Amino acid sequence: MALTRDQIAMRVAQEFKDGDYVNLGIGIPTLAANYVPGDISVMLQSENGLLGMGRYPTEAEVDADMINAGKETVTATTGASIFNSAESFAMIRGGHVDFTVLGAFEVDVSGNIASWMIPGKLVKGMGGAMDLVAGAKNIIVTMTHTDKHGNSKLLPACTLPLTGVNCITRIITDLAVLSVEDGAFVLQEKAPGVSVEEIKEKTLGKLIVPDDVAEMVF
Amino acid sequence: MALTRDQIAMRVAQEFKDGDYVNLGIGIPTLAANYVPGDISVMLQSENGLLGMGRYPTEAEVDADMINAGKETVTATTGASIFNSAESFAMIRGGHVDFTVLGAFEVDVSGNIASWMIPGKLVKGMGGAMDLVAGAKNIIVTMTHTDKHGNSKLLPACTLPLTGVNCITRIITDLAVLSVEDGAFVLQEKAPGVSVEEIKEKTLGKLIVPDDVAEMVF
Amino acid sequence: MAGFNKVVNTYEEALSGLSDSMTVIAGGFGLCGIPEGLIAHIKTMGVKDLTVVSNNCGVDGFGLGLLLEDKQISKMVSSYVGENALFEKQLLNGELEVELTPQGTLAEKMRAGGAGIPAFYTATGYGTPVGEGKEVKEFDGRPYILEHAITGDFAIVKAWKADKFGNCVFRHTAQNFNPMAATAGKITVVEVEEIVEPGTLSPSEIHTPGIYVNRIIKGEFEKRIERRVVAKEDV
Amino acid sequence: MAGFNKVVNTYEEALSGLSDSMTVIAGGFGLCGIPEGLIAHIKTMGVKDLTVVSNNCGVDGFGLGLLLEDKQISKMVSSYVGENALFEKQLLNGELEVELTPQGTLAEKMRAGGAGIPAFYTATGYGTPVGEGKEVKEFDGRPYILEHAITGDFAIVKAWKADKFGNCVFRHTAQNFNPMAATAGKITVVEVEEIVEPGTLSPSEIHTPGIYVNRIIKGEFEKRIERRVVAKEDV
Repeated sequence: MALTRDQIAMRVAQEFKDGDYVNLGIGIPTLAANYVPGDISVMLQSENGLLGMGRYPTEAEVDADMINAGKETVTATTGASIFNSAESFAMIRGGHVDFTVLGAFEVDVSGNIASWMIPGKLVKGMGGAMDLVAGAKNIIVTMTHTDKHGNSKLLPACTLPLTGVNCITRIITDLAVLSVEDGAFVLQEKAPGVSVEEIKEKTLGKLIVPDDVAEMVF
Repeated sequence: MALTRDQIAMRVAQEFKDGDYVNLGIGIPTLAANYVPGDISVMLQSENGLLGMGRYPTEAEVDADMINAGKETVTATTGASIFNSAESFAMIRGGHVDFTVLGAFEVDVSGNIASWMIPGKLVKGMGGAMDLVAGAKNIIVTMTHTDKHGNSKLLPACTLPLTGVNCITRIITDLAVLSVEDGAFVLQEKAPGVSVEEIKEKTLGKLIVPDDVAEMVF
Repeated sequence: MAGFNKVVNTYEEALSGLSDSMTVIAGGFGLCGIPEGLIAHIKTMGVKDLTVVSNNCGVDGFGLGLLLEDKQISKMVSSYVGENALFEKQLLNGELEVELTPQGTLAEKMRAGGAGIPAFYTATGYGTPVGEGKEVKEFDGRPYILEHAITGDFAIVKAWKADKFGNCVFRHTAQNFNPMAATAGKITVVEVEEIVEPGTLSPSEIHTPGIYVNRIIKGEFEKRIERRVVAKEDV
Repeated sequence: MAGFNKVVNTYEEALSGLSDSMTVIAGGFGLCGIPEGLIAHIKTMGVKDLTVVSNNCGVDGFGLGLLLEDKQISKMVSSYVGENALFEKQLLNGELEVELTPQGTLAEKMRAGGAGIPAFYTATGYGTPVGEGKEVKEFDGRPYILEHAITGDFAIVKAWKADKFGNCVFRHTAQNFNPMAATAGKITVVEVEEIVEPGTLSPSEIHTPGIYVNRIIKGEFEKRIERRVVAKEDV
């Protein structure tokens, strides 16, 4: 069975280590914050200038001056710091953020990612995504393995305009965990009940399947 | 009569306008702070990270964490701000400081300045001088017109390694105020009792002497 | 210290000198930390053909979105402009040009503009449409693109408190692009919630030193919230 | 938040991993805001052939001057090194190399190193010995030189207060190069006057966010004054 959005987020959260600084994109990545294991802590970086992003506020706590990169009202955790946008991206570009988790339209075997622009559709902008993929030490792409028409989103080469090149090393989809190594996707784990055959079928880029592929454990 | 150090500083202080941000180098430039006219105020920038440098501290006020760019103990004025070295030089390099006043070994008719290095002598370093001459909107060089051997310090071309190029527009010496324009020194004012002939004699670079040269007024 | 008192009393004074075809750099992220009154006054002034540099372009009817209503903006330099139907329309009509710039590059371009750094290298955008036509150089085997600084004829900034000398502090995440914008304007105008006496703000806690600020005006702020999200459960 | 507690109890732990031929970036301006205990421990460790990046090199017998006594430094990157007889001697002997770097360029190189900017253009030093051999490019008709970022294997920093997560504040002009140094070390060690609980420091007043800091140690500081100047008259 393909994973739900929450299950993907749950699997993402397993990647984090105690003490990691993490930037979570909008959508599934944001959900990962709900599944951080109880015995570790991570600190969330929001690229509008907040390190130590907390939960949503209560009605009483709502403050127009306290928002996240998705422009939602938020709170700050104990020990948070707040700074300007140049400092925020110095942190990101300089490789100080341990993990960036973001969605994508496509990724390819060279570690390229396309996530911000579909020609012919109105372009809203890349926001901080290009800085994040150029800067973070580890990037995890979360997405469904195929688009709504059933087309693979794991390609030999991205067809859409890129967000970044040679930067994606790990992908977590509704079907599998894959790494990107030496011009191929390498299957690391499969979702419970999903066959290697289905993953092969839905992966258009070169796929390496080790002899023994573990099933995800939740 | 050639001006004393304090008189040079007094003449420098006449250049300031109310509301100017000023960086004063070590030596005569620092003295200028004592002669700012009573009806105007200037704010002193110290490049180690202090805007609003005040007087020296009393014994009770001395604080090792409060120094100026000359590493002297100092105080901050009301309304001062304190920041890091990158911010301090962003301010300087970005042209936000209205005036820089500094000494020099030599200046030339192209507006070049040599102030930090004498080959064969031990080189201590340029500190912030190269940033200051590259960044300030107006630079005033203060120096004696000649060195201790009587050699002119206002040259057709500097002979010592440069601190900056094409940056000096105004020079105040013990004999005269001069501007640098289109490849020549232009005599603007002479010190009281100093003859145009003496200034001509002691200026090796091309000197333009207008018909009417005012005497400095203190 | 009369020469350092930068307080003005009217928006007319605050924006005096702003005219057609100028470049305006604006602080703010979404609707958070935007100079509401200054933007509204630019609408009143009716200046046209502006290039506006700001991470976003407000929403329909609020913030920089107001300046779209009378087509005062001819070009936006932004990282994300997705919150605005009028923006879309003018963009599709060709009435509005947009230069999409990665958020971190945009922040750094403003900082560089204020700091006298004409250009810098970044890996951000290399190999993407953002990198097209830009100089590429390798450092330690990795390719980077050359990005140029941005400066503006005016910078409009929103601060929490400023003293009369222009020393500013920002509140929470309303800081965002404001400190960089403040450094990058030929004339920098700051609209604040509160004007205080010099000496009130601790020197080491000042976010924007007064040297960057030319004019200060006390504003009234609606502080509209773009996405009000409230905790679902008890916390 | 165990994973974010960066406090160590000994200088051995604080500098664990520092070895011969490494590059160390040090905060401080003159003797103001220098990590006294960390420097003293580097002397005790006896590591050699260090490249030290710091605006100055201390004085004879104090600060970075201590590391000259056993010839532990092979190269200094500084803007001004004039306070030190031993330095002079080793320089003239050829035992020590010095790369003189304009103060603002030095600060910006450290910032760039921490911010993932491999190089930037500046007018500072163009046409002088500093510009020799460097790439020149014109922007708006003015020539600029390309300067490269600096990063270090270690950064040693002196802060006033830090919370256990590494959020730091600096006191008065002891801030100087410390925040930039903190961003530019692969391992950044901060020696502080006081360690406080997270939440004690106001989030918007933090000078160095904890993300840059790997280890924190509580130090004892002599805070030697280089030029004690006292007001002559009554003030």
